[in-house]
Amino acid sequence: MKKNCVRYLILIVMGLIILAPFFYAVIVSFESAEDTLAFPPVFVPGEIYIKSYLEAFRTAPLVIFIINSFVVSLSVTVGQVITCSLAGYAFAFLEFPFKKVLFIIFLSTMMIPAESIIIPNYFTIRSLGWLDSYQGLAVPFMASAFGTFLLRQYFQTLPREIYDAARIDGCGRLRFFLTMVLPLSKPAIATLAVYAFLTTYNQYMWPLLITNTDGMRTVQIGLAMLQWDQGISWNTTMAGIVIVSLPTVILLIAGQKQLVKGLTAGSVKG
Amino acid sequence: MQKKSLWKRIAGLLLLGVMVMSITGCGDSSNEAGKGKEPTKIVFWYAVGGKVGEATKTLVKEFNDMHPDIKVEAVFQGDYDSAINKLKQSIASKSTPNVMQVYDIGTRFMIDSKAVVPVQKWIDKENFDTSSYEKNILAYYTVDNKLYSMPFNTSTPLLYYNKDMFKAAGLDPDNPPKTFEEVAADAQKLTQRDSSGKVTRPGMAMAIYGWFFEQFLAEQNAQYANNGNGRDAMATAVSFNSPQGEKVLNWWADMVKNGSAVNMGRKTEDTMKAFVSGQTAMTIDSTGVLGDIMDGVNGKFEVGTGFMPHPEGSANGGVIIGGASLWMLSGHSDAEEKASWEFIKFMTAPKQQAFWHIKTGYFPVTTAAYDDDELKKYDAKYPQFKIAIEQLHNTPINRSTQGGLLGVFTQARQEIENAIEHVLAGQASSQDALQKAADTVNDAVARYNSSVEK
Amino acid sequence: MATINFYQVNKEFGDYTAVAPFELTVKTGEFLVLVGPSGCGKTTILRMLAGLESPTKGQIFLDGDDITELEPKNRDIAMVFQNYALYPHMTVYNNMAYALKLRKFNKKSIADAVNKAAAMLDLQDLLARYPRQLSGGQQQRVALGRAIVRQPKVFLMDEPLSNLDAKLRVQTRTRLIQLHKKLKATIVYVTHDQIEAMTMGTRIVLMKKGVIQQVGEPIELYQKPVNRFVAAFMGTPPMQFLNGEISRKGNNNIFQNENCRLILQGECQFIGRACIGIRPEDLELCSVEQSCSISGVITIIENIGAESIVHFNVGDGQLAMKLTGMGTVLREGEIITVRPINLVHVFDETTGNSVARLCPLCSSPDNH
Amino acid sequence: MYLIPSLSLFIVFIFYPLLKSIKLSIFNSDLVGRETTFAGFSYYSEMLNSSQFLHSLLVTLLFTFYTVVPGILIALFLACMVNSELKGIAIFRTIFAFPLSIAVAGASMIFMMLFNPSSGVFNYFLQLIHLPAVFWLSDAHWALLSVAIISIWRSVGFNTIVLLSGLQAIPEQIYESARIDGAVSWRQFIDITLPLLSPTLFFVCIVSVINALQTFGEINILTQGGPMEATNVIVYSIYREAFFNTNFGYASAESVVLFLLILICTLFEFCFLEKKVFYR
Repeated sequence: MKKNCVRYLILIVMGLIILAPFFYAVIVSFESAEDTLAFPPVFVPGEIYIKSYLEAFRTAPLVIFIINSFVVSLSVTVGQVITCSLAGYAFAFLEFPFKKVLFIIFLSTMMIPAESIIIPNYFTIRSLGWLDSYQGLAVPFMASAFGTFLLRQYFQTLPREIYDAARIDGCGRLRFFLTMVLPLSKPAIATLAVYAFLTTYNQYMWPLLITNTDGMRTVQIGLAMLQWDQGISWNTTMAGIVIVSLPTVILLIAGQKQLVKGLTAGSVKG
Repeated sequence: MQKKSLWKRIAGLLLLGVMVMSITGCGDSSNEAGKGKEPTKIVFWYAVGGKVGEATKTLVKEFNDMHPDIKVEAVFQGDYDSAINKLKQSIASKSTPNVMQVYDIGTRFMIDSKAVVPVQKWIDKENFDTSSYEKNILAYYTVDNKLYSMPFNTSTPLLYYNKDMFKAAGLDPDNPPKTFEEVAADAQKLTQRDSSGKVTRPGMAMAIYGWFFEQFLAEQNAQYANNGNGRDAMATAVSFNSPQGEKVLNWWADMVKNGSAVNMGRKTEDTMKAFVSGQTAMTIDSTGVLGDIMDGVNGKFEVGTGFMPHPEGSANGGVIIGGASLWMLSGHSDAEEKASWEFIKFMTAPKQQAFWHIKTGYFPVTTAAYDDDELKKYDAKYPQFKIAIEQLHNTPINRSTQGGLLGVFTQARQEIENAIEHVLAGQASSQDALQKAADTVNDAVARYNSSVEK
Repeated sequence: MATINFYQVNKEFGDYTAVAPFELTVKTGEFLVLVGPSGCGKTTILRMLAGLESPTKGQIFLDGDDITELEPKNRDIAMVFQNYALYPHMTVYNNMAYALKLRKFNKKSIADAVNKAAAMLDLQDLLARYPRQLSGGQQQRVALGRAIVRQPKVFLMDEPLSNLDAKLRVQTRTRLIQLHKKLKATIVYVTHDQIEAMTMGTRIVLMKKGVIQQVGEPIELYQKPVNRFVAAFMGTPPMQFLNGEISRKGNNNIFQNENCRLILQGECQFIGRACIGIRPEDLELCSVEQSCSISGVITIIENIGAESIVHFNVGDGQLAMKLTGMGTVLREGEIITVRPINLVHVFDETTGNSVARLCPLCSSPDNH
Repeated sequence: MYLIPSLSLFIVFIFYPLLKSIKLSIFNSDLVGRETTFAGFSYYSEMLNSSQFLHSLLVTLLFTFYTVVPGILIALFLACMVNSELKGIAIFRTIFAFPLSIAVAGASMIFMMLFNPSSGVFNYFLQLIHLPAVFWLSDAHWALLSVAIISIWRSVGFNTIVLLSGLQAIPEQIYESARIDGAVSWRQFIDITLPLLSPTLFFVCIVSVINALQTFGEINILTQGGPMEATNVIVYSIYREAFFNTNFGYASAESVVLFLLILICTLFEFCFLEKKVFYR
């Protein structure tokens, strides 16, 4: 029992350390400009000051941005689930020439710095006429080496015999994929989905580059707009961060269990 | 058989996906439909967010309301750097905006990009009277006797000081230091130390900002680059590695060394916060943040402003204006160009500039704005701003105060900041650091010039 | 009707030969057991038959049709896997119905087939459950049921009992034998357990390192092993061997080494270094040394109730003897004297091939 | 066939641009990045001879070291802590995963506030324990570490989740058998947990290294490579050369080198570490 107490204590302390920055951001977002500049820092705002939130919403059309971010992130998530599960399936179950080479090529895409290919990509998107559109924001990210890798690892843990059994039962490859692999891999797919969503939601450079109107902008650019105001006080910026982070925080809390399960199941033998 | 039906289902799904995408994707284009007496649509890229962005949007809206035949679509493009990068992409893909806000040091690049229409073209065409515009401000954006872009948001640096602390230190709160030497002496007096001699409150906090260095050069009537600061001909080398440049760095480093000034890094926000929260007595910052500082201080102490200091004995110097101007991009129809010009005129007209000044703290670019009643009220409220105007008007127009033109100014500024950091950290002498920076920048200048000539 | 012919089938993985070229015919209604130690290639044969692997060379015929390149689903076979390979996300019912669904059977006939199979396997109460809610034995039955529902020409079973506990294994063995009788189906069954092979198989294929050693009815393999490997593999406790020399003396054959000398009756062409094999049940105690007796030091006595197995050393060789009845007066460390009865198998020491099956001849008068 | 969607996307949006980068790196370019004249390998030789590039390389490696090692150690510790069936443990798992949900920009701005030299919380705490204030981002000795702190904070969530999943995959019986064999808890950790966790650790290692080598957001927002180039990692240098210094060829050459660097690191990890990884 004493051991548990110690463990709880450590957990609580570590938890607080990890949460502290964001908690503080929440506090500051409710402080008046004066409080945010005070030294020593104010940890309990004298009064709840919500003007920063109004200001944040006024400075950037955050609601539109959030909707955009959701549309884009969801499309990317769905796209990645489709492409990655297909590719992962091929790498895990099928035999074809150059499989190993192709797999290494897939993995190597993880290593290409995004900044170094952003300009050619911009031209590709422009020549497709996809500037300032959801397609332009989403399509380039619909394939992911990480996702493919993750799903392949998971698929490999599915008992090989199931594949054999299904083939004998008369199941084609595609049908096996749809009726067996996908339902059996829900945790891993959920993991990929959460991960894909979070990363897309947090993109900055790309949306900035290819969008031209507020109607297409995503939340991270909203943050950049708010950053201008930090000149004198933190509260508006922090309010913006809190608003923008809210959807992902909720998603994480909802998806965390799946996330652990998905990654865990990936290494436990079915 | 079975396989086929499955395929059909998949194809159906995919089709559905595409449809959903195209529907959502096209959602916004619907309001563009319907031709006929459509207003001329022009695109305006701006690069200021927050409160300044708000004011910009308000002005654009006002313009659209007043000009039913023109529709300006204002698009925020991130900060100045992001915006100019975006412009580079759009030039290469021939999808430039009609009007764009570009920062001061992007001037050379804009000209060299060959993608702009000098506003001079329309000034000449309409015989537009620019006499009411601030001479010093126009001077910056005038290259080869052509006004390339219309100044829009303009600022200069100021010395901000805490009058209460001045009083407490036995200094005259109405007589801020004017020279490097005075600043150093006053900073020393304003610095508080604890019993062990550790500094608890430095007298001065100055961000490592290349712009300040440029100002200090201009204050000494020294040029940043050769060929008349790059204004007589394309600059082929920088000239900031001069005795004047060293003087600036030495003065700065000495103060940091003896503890009377603090190095808080490159961000002016940090020094401003230190000043506002009473952790330093003096700072240098843009006129553009005067409003913010007054709001932040909120009467806790009295804020004083003073001219940018200069070394004793230097003459004929002054401040260089900073900020951004409005550029017209080429490759658009005459109607659009005309509309753009109307928009630019509107944005820099006295009434709008007065509003702009009140909302943002930037200078009105036109002296006519000072007749505005609202502005008068505002300046009465913030007498500190008068100093800024005085400083501007006291500045003689010469090659030094016009500011340097350099295609690689961003890089140069960064190299300077790097050099300052080295000197303040005591890792290099002023001379060596500046020389090294100059060498790097000169290489870049050579490369830039060669890529422009082609 | 389901006859399977393997024609010159072999399988290589890279330069490793999993199955050497072989020919084999599986007759209709046969319960053919492929048996052998792990890595002998038996599973590979099964998988080739199922279509999960394709042979490197050769052809496989089912009822005269070449099915070598056919997709598994088109072969009309069903397979039961070692770990059952149940679909974890489907109920028992759906597991069993799946193959029929894919074959577009109507709902009613699927339900009929599943219920019939479920009844046969006592699975009626479990149809709505998921595999994870079942015990190992139940899962095994579901796997069987899944195969039965299909009414395939051939059942393939890959060590289906090896994940069950001993008791259940015996029960299921019986069940399988009954099923085979009831369904009159052709079954190809892979196991490494010779008891399963002996008890269930109508014919046995014994393999070693990708090569078929012997094909025949269980009793044939037991009584007439073609080589030392087969002899040692079939039967528990296994046959034991002594090395020595075979010579001829009159009509009799003499087997001799430093520790014993046996006179053996019967025809034997072989002379020279040999190895004799005696099954533990073909030895009996004898009180005195006789012309055909063998003596050795008891090392271990395994007492399993109804019988006990006595292991003893003869020089550097080892023999075992089965004694019926409870307990024994023998003690470990004692010297034991035994004599062979019934059969003594003689193998060429170098090739290991069977060269003769001889009867021991005992000269002693107290021979009963 | 199943690879077509992924592969086509990769080709269009990754390989084609990569080739383009390589092409750019051997051409001179104009102000807006269009290739003009052939430059051969001059950019490469210029780069390899430049002390600034070598400095960047060093900074990048240092930064990778600063973030990967503590990041994984902390995550390992946290994962061990939450790998139990204690009541309410799910809450802690969520808490530890929390930083995953904060965007780079958001996290950087929050830390910018915490690091603030005059009113920042960190310096306040230092003052409370009577330590001198630190100029987290403007002192060349601290800046890289400060940025690393944010990176660690941001990556710890993901690493913890992944490691936790690895820990949960280790069968309880193995621990029981180790206990019977007389292994005390830290011995168990060294002898059982680490080897059995090695595939997961390996994965985390690779992903962390790749991420560390590509860190950009924090640096762009907080330090812009300064002070005194102390945080000028290669990715940032690429960005600066390409977007500010209109030196596309040089930037492309740098990104090709970075790509090779990551490739080598990964291959190295694959070849060298994988041998030591215990696979079930």
